[in-house]
Amino acid sequence: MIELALISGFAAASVRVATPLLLAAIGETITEKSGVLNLGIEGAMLAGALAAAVGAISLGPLGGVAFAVAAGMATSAIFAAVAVGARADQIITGTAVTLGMTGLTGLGARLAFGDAGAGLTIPTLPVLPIPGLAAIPVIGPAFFSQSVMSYVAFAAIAWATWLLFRTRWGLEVRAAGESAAAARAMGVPVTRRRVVATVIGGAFAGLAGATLVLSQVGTFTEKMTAGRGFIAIAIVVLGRWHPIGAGLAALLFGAATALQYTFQASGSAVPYQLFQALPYLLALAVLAVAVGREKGPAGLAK
Amino acid sequence: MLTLSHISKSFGATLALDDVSFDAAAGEVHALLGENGAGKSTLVAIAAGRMPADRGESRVVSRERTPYSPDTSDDSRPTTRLSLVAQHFTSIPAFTVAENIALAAGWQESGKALGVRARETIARIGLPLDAEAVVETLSVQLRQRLEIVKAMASDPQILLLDEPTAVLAPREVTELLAMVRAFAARGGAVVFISHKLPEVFAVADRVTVLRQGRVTLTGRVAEQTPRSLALAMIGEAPAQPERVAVTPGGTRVHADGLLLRPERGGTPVGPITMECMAGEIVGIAAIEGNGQRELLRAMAGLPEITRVDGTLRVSGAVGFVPEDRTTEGIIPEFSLTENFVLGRVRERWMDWGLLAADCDLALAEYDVRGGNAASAASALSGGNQQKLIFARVLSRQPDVLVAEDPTRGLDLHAAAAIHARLRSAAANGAAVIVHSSDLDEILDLADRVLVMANGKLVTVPAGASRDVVGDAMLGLPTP
Amino acid sequence: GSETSAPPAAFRVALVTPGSIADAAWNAGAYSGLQQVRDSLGATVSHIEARTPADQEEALRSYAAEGYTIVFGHGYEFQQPAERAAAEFPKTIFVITSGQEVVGNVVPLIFRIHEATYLAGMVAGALTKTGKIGFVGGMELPPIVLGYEGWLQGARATRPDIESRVTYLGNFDDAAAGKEAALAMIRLGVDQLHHNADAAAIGLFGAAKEQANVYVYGANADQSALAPGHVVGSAVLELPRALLLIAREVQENRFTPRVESFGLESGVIAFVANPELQNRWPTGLAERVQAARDSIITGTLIVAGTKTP
Amino acid sequence: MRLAPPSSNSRWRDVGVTAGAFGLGLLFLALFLLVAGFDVPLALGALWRGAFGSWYALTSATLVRATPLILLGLAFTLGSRGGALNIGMEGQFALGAMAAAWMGTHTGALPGVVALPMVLGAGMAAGALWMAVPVLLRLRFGVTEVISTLLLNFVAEAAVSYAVTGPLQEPSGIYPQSASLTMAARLPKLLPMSRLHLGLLIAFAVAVVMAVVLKRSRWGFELRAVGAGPRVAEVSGRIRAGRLLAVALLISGALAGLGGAVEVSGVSYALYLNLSPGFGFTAIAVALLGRLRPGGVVVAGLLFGALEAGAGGMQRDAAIPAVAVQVVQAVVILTMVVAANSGQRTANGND
Ligand SMILES: Nc1ncnc2c1ncn2[C@@H]1O[C@H](COP(=O)(O)OP(=O)(O)OP(=O)(O)O)[C@@H](O)[C@H]1O
Ligand SMILES: Nc1ncnc2c1ncn2[C@@H]1O[C@H](COP(=O)(O)OP(=O)(O)OP(=O)(O)O)[C@@H](O)[C@H]1O
Ligand SMILES: [Mg+2]
Ligand SMILES: [Mg+2]
Repeated sequence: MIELALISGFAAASVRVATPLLLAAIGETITEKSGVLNLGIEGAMLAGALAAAVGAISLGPLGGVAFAVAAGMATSAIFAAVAVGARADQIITGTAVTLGMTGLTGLGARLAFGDAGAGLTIPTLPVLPIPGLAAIPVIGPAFFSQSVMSYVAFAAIAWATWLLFRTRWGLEVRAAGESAAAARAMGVPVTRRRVVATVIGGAFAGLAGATLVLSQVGTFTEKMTAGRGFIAIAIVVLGRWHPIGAGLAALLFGAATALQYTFQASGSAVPYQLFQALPYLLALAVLAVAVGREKGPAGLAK
Repeated sequence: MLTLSHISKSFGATLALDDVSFDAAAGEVHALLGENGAGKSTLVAIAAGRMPADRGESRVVSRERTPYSPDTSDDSRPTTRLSLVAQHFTSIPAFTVAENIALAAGWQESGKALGVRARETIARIGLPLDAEAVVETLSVQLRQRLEIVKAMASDPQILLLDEPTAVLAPREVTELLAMVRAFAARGGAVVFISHKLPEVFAVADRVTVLRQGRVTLTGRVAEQTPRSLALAMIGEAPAQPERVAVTPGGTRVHADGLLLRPERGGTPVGPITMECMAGEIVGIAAIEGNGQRELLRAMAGLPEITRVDGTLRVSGAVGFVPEDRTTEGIIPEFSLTENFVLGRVRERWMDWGLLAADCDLALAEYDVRGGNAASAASALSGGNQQKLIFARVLSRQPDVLVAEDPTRGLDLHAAAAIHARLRSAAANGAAVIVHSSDLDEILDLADRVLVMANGKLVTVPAGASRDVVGDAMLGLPTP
Repeated sequence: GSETSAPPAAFRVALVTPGSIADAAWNAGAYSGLQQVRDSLGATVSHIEARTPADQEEALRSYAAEGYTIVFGHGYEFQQPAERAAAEFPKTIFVITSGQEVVGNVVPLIFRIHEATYLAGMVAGALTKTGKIGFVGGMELPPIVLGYEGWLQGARATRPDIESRVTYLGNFDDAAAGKEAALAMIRLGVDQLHHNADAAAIGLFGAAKEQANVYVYGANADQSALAPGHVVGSAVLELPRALLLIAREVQENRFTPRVESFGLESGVIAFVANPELQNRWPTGLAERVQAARDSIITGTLIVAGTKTP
Repeated sequence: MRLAPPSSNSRWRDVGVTAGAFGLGLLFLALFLLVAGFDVPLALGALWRGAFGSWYALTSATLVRATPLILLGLAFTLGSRGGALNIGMEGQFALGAMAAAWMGTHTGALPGVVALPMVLGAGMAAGALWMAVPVLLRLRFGVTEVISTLLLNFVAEAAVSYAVTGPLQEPSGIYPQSASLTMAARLPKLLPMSRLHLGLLIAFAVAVVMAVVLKRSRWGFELRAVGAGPRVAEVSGRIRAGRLLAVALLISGALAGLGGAVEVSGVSYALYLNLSPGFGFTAIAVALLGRLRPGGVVVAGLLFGALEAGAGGMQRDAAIPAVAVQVVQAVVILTMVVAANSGQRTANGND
């Protein structure tokens, strides 16, 4: 029984850790499908996190979510203006946007909450067990007893798959990502599609930031995304540029991370740094074995 | 239906079109001829609204006489539909045929519904294609066919075809020309661009010739001769150098029971048994995807081709001219010198001054025009890029020269220059193996013709007729 | 002997922190100390954040070159850069918090935080139902390890068979990671949690808030408000007081280079119990803690880490 | 993903574009500070003083910071010219630093002429070895180096953390850092009263060598060909692109490792947890703004060194918080990249 409780707890932790990564990775999948590599999603996540905290304090948790989406979109719009509009190098632009947002959110947090930080007084999103399903052993706690943001993330997998592969808009976005010239020749407004895909990616990054604040930590702290945006980019590759793949890769990463906390806390002779490196080593192994020569959109970052 | 009046267009210093007027009427096929760079593609791009003209007016008039300006907004979308098959493919290689058609035709369907509509449309147009096939797995012919299907899918009334036959086999050309005639017969207007005069005579009602951006001739095809068109295009017909009879020397290439693993997997190519002597031009006639690529690349020693079985002996230095100059032959942003020395330098350090001087000499010798040793290769026209590749390969005096489709997309002049180079290479003692998608070129050029079909060499009797060779290429039994 | 020159016309004090001053703990405390130095002593102050050894040494040198009277290097890692810089700038006093030794004008401030965490550990050992306690550290830095060792020794003092778990996050920013680390411990039966992970530790408090019967012990500041009903007490480090003390001595020209070590006796280090939860303490615990505190202050009980410098 | 390699004959225009972009960046910076409510003249003055205001600022702040940026920028440049993106310089830097710290504490009584090459060599070897993993993954499994090198950064961070609390920890076993390098294993100072060390000249030397190799050697030419047209290089140039690129990437890793070794041997004298403030990422911007030319990388590296030194000055003398400084740097980089890009495009005359 104790074993089962441990496994259930571990499974729930895996999904919880995976949720922000998954949201960001789905957004980035849409962005990359349009041919844009946005390293600025780390910054968009941070902006979303701060906006979620500010919004939740004044308007409640749902207000926080709305603020976060808007902040993520605004951050990505800056990126899109520079990297897509002015066609500046995407890698530098993304790095700079993340750097700038790290600073801006730091400044903003001090303005909003003072030097002491926000505390844990922000209204948060509760865990919403789904009646019936939540009672299933292991699966229930993992997938049906999570915060609403996890359900949003699951739904986003289906929605993004539909959007990319079942709509005209998705077809045009994917064409823009494969070959801007060919897409243009076939009448696709490439720049517009890329900008919108990037801004949608930003909205998801904002949601990811909101998840950290509103359904995990309950407050904003500087740099609290701690590199999750970059992990999300790796997850997009691991997921072979498909929302379902991103879902699996995010779960893998979430499980590896949850595992590392469990291992560390279990106390062993193995240096804990090995556990810290575990998710990344696992990702490399999966890349080698399962992804390999899979290439992304042919026009990515061009 | 389509009227272009007094169009001028320049790119920087180049005047691509100079006061050109052109029209195509319903029910008519109007051929557009001209040398490389004459302005044909520019003209149809302007007609299709892909590019603005500097001066002049482009009008598409339907039978209801609705005025059309290419860049009008959606609400004044013309009731007359116009489709362009551009010279360079505009399909997305990673997409399926159906997705490409949907993209070009503006369809909203996806999934099963898309597959159904695509299959119906393909059937209606009458150019068979597998709707679910991913484009990058298709042969060049099928990709060209897809371009045409894409254009036809939106049920156009005006069809602009920019060199649609450049990569097709004779039988496919015939099919396409028949489709074009049928389209015109249904009341459509066609603009047809080609470098191949017989096609023009076979399909067109009227012909317009451009030369350096100006119209030098417009008239009924029936009133023209190949010579009159050539004169209008280039001022004079290119001189065909005399065939010098060469006595073949020793064996340079020897293949026996050769089995090769294809680049994309599948059943091995072969077994192939053949040889080629010094001083001889062996022509390989084949349709794209029948194993000639593997054979030629194996002879050229490219590492991606692996031998499964049999022997292949190639003696001496090999020169190789790849079929696609833009992806395998030339680095556009590199200078002519840098492109010229690719694969030539053996010294550890480069003396660029000396190399540039070598390059300049070779540019003169091989008549490469449009730039000097320091200019970027992207500044050269396709024909001149091809000449540069020949300069690189031949100035090393290879013992064996392997050339894949060396005149694809080139005009008469440029093609004649390349032919002369191939002949003189043979005359200088090289064993020359050349493949072409243009059967006439092979028949004209080669001392010996070998046909490849389904990965095997098919022997055709010496002096076989064009039709016999063409059928062999399609894998049909030879008499 | 005192080599310090007469107080210069402008009394200027600088602080170099190894991380953001919005970390609600280590760096925030020092920054607040700097502000108090400005407000109480009328000093001209300046602050810079320097994360790498290269930047840290340069920051120390730049302040010294500009003639600052005191430069606080906030962390053990400033000791060696300060020693290198001090040789060239003898007029500036380099104060290294958690430093090691006096070298010329480089003086360390040593915080015996483990004396406070010992007391926290005692309470945890007495309160745990499961016999399992946990500690989450940002990185494996000396003051953090020392704090952990005090905590463990204290817990052993009240419950010898205690089972203890440690997790290092690898950073001080990732509050979500702090929460997951805490939850993983809770799943393994831990019901008393302590930390030294600055902002990342906020996640611990969040985790405790969601679980009945899980209690947290704050670090560096009185963190009782972070999870009402779940914070038993805090091992407090009054950095402002320490900074102010040194700065005042220098201003009043009575500073002598020495190893200044702050323990429970100084008031800079303290264990502050949360009165709201004190009703849960078993009878006699408060007295035992008080007695241990007294013994530590009088020196009859010495709390030392395995790696105490 | 391939970066556009520079076209030839545009060096002076590039310099102009970069300089203009930098100026424009400063203009935007002033605007931002104004909007954020800071004292603009004071801040800009502090920026200038922090970077160039004194001999000390120039040599000890600007040039010391520029050194690793130049070395890592060159590392990125080499890979990029061959068409491979080394996003893992942060990790190679860390491994180089680790190896240098190990070697530099084990050279015993060896004199500097022997010890220094051993220290720097160890750093290069470690950087190359760390890069060997992505190279193998790419050659053997086709894994793109962009992601593998990125992931390895996190692993390297854990490795350093292990080293400084385990095998490389200083003898007392208390501090998470290595022992200090022997005096002989430290890079000599170039000037008295300054932290400027021989590493800057090493970086310059690497730039010169790289410029010559790229331009004049067959290997450099082949590498550029692989970067500009991998298929052309293989088919028409008979170049074994995979092998050539593997070598280039290993050298790139070695240079990033050298950056780490130089930082340990010239500045920190020991291995620490936070040795790099993100040099590996800033250097990408340095390399790209230097238009992937060794000379350009040197200039861009110096500009970025000055920007970071000046940022310190703004915190110190104008009380601009570190978070605002990050915004400032982002604004400058974004302006530069937009300006450099549009400058490049107008010069090329298309769109
Ligand atoms: N995007 C472009 N930018 C600048 N110049 C261009 C561009 N595209 C084409 N050109 C110019 O077009 C000329 C050649 O174009 P193209 O490759 O179509 O040759 P062509 O006219 O078809 O002749 P050829 O038969 O020899 O292929 C070159 O001189 C080149 O400078
Ligand atoms: N995008 C461009 N930029 C600059 N010059 C161009 C561009 N496109 C075409 N040109 C120039 O315009 C002229 C006409 O080119 P165009 O492509 O229309 O020739 P074409 O008749 O179609 O040749 P081909 O038979 O080779 O297809 C060429 O000389 C070419 O140099
Ligand atoms: Mg054309
Ligand atoms: Mg052409």
